[in-house]
Amino acid sequence: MKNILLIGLFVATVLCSPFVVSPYYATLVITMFGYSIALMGLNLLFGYGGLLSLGHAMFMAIGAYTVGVLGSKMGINSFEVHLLAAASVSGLIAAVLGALCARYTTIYFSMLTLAFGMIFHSFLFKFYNLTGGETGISVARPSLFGHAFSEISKTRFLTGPFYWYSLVLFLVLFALMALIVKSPFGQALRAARDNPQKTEFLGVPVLRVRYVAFVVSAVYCAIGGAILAVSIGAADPELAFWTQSGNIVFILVLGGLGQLFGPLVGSATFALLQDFLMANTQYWRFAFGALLAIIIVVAPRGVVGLLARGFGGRR
Amino acid sequence: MTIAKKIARRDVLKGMGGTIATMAGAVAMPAIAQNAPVKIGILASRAGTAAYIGENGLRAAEWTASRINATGGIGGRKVELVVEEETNARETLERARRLVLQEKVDCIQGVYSTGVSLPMAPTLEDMQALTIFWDGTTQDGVKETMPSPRYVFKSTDNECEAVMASLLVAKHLKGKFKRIAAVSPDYTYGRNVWTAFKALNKKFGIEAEVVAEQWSSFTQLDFTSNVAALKAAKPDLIFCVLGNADLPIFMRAATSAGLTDTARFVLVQAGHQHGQLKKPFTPEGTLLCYNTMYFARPDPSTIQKEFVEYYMDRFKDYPHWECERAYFSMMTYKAGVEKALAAKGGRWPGTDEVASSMEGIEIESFGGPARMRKDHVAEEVFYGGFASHDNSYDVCTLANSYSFEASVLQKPSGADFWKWLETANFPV
Amino acid sequence: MEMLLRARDLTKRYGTFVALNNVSFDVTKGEVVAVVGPNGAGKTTLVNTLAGLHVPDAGDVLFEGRSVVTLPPAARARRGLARSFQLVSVYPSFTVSEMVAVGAFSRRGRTFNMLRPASWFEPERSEIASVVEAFGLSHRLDTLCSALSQGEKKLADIASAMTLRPRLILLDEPTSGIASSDKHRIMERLLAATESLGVESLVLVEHDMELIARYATRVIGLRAGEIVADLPPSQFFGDPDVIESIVGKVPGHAHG
Amino acid sequence: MAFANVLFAAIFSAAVLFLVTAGLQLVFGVQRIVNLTAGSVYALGAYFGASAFDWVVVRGGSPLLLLPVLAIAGLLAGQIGFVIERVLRLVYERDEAFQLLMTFAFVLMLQDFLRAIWGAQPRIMGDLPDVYGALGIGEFRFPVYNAVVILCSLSIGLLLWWFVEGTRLGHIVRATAENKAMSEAMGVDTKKVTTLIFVLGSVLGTVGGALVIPTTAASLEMPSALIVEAFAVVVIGGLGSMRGALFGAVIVGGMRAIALSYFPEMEIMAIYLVVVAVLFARPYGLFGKAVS
Repeated sequence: MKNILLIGLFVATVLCSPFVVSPYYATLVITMFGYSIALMGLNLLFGYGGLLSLGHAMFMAIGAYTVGVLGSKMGINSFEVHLLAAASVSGLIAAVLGALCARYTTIYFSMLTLAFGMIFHSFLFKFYNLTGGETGISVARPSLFGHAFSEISKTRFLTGPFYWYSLVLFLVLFALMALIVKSPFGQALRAARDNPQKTEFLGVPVLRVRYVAFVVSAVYCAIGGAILAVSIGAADPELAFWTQSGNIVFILVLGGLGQLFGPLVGSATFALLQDFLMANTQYWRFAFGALLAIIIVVAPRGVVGLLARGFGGRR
Repeated sequence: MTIAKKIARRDVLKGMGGTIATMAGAVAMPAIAQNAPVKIGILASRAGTAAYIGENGLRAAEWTASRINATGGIGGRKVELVVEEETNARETLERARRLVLQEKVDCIQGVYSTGVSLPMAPTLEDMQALTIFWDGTTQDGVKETMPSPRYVFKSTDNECEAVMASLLVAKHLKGKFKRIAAVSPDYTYGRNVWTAFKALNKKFGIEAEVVAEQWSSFTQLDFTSNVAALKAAKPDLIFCVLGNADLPIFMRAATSAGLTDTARFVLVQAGHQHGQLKKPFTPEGTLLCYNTMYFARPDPSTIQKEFVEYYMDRFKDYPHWECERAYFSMMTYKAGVEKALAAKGGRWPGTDEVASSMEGIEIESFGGPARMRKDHVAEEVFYGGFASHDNSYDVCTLANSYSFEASVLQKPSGADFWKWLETANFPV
Repeated sequence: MEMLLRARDLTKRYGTFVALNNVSFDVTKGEVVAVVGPNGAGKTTLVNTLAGLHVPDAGDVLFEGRSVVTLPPAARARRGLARSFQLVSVYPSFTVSEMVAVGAFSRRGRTFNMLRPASWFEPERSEIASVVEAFGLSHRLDTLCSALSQGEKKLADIASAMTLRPRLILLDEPTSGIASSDKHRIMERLLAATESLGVESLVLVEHDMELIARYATRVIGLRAGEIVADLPPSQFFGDPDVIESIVGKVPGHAHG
Repeated sequence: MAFANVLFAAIFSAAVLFLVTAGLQLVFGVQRIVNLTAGSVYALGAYFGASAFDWVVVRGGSPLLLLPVLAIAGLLAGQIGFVIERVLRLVYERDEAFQLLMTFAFVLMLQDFLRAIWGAQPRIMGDLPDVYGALGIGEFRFPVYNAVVILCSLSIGLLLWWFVEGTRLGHIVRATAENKAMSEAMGVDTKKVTTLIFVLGSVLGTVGGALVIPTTAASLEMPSALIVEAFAVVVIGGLGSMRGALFGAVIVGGMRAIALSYFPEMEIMAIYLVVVAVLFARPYGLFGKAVS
């Protein structure tokens, strides 16, 4: 029962936010959608699959750069094409890297994904006539279902049509992830996390299950990255640096690892918290570091866990 | 607690209040009362490679604001700074949106890295936010990336330092070198600047063979291998575009290995690290480009003299040229507002009016006369010269400081950089 | 009698240590084969090799007439050759029905079905119910595995392999860690359940001689990786030389 | 003769890389924790060493005291290992990912900590490029201090090898690494051992940073940049093995020197390509043990 209440409450607040909240906070909601979608992918891999990747910011960067390259370099500006391209390019690269990484677990998996992330980061610098090098690439405003909305300003575009587009995209992907997590595949993935050997002997090809989770998480991250790129209007190599991968893991743990609402609550909490902290102290990174340490020790199930406990959920 | 922080904190609280007001959506913005402060949003980086540069810009902006307020403010209204941090493109754009939509600032000034300024410009233009970038704009390397902006004003062109370096080399070192080498971080600016240097050498009839090219990663901390490879190539002139902590590291390694005895160094971004180029590893005769402010200029303008004394006394450090950019931005805005104010007989001008009155405006900056071109590109005076050790500091200063008007070093608006290099007649 | 599992000249070495040395034996339908021997005799290595965890250095494993020695454990499990573990292994965060469901889905090749909640699959739900019922755990269907008693965990662990509809199951000390008074009860429950769920034969690694004598149809003695005896329990226990060859000197141990 | 310069430079950068990774390897070898703060701790050692030396010189100490002052400064700064381990201990029982994440939390905290105390400007020990002078024959010339760093790095390596292989405490440490439960059963206070090892790992980092600061500059990007280089060395050499750290450092140091001299264009990518190549050949690195 509590879950449905939580969902209803969230959807309501988000739906009416562009009317109530000042335009600035409305744009923050777009960033929240971008991160939530990306984090749903990461949550599948790390939360449900138990594999901590320190390179997944790479796939968000792939999403952002695909939109940038298609938009600015090839003149294609339909956002549907961008999303499709971002998802397939990211899926393709994940299909290759996944084959290498899925064999490893725990520490080696994290280190390997970090190494691949950094290879991609130096690739973005190196081939600058494609990627624009250190200045990155600009991301023009795409057309939604063929409609360019050029008559309205970018801020109104973001808080208007693009906002609804991102909300619907988020809800669709959220429903899809809710299914995946509850599906036989989701159970097999969780089983592989808890006891890989036993799961293998129950007829589940553990490596292949992890491989599929890796590819699905990369596709989600790319879509999240694409939405962020449109909101920012740019994609730069910093998106793929390893500390960014560390940050998105932090946001997920903040929200609630292995919880369906973890990504969403994490992104919202992070967006508001960062805004507040950045306005009040120049040492906001220290505050985030301390918060991450506290959350890991005190609330391993993150803010969602705290909320559940708050509403008398199981301890 | 610097002024900025106090200002930032008080504003945030009011900002919070502002949100609630807009949330209620009831209260229309009151007519701008004559005594309400002029709010200027500052975007300055505080961490990573640009932290030192952002810090300098912020200190200069604070000093300029307090100086303006001491002389009656802008059109009688006090100047108030709202400081936000420039980090990466996403976060900085969010901070800029917050300044415009929440804090309702009258003008945004700041930003150093091209990775942040170029993506932000279209959005700021779209939000009709009057913005003056300190740095990192105009061309992305060579091609125009912000054609005919209305509200965004750009800094001087990145390539001016490199063109100045080439002119100084052609003028003073022609015939003294035959084997050139390049050391630069692997990014578009570095590659363009190296190509421009070779092109200008050809233009001035300097025959020089390229013996080595090295493209380092941005955060490289160990240059012993680079120096060893360079020594093997035996260059007699090294064109160095390093600009972060890697520059002093490279110079130290070069001096220890004796490379500085056999080759002359041209430091295109010396201005970035001039406080780090200590005498023991920056030999006399090294070509240093200081960008738009050389703190030890022999006969400085009164304004620069006053600022440098304030800065060195207060922070015990040598001011970076970003201070001049911050001062220039603040004064250009002040001049623009006052010109529009006079034109409207004392009524406060709107953003459009201030923007158009700023086009073509001239002010006296640290480095001398400076102006904002009609196409929103700034023009200031650049300084460079050959290092000398006879001064009372522990860093180098210039034996004789040469200055160049930006108009000489900068391509006219709309021109193609490479064609301009060939056709322009430079004062050599 | 149709031959279900055949081990032929299985050899497994770890460096110089020979864990299995040319081990060959058949298991036909209906048999309950007990594998006995001192620690280090190679019992667990044998089970792991049959189940596919180790690839033997030589020899072959045939199941239902076809060689499976190259198949990974998951593939052998899906073909009906299941196993349980010496140490109880359950999924703490799963309920009993969720754990038992994993095998059910993998057998039907539904592991990679992502778009329908597991609880909507009707055929699997009834199958899980029947398996759990056979193991007497129906009242624990929706309890978290971590909340089960040690005995219940043991049964749930073996039950989770049952949804694979195995024809043969390799049990590695199924009653270890269980109080001796409960051993028989658990053993009976186990044999009744496997019987009712279509398991045709069992291979049992066990130390408890009483259990072997009572339930096994055949006893294989392993010593230093080699088979030293392959007799029905009555003959096996009747012959002191055989016992001595497996466990070494037996001080005055008379055994009826 | 020029080749001698390239060779010396390769050895020097290998020595520096070994100092960066030694602490990381030790902590992983014993506790199976990847300590992301290895870079931040190294930078702390560098900053602290520079300030300590300035403090000594201001009080009239002769610059020749450079090496001892830096070594002591490194030892002092390394005590931060106690603070980190004290918090890390709270998650020892948890899944490995959370221990890794906890060290990431400290990376964030240390980033602002360094900036708060030492400010944003890169810190360089300016006026003594050759306090111990330079040596060389003809073309081949090198600063003595660089040679000192190479010797220090080697001696630290030997000291570590002797400590782990030769001493009684070393046996206990290896036993704890091999099987924590069994060591506890034999009366080993594994809590103390893990604390000791973690602090020793941090001290290795800070001493390394302090020793190398005269040849480089301490800057705020040092922590995140060093982690990338350390991971390349560790992935090549094999996680957890000291020999792996040594060989990994030599390979990466050598690769960079060769790449710079003969095909500079590929310098940045060269190291990563070696990392991927090694992973194909030996998944757990040259000397890594396959993890069960």
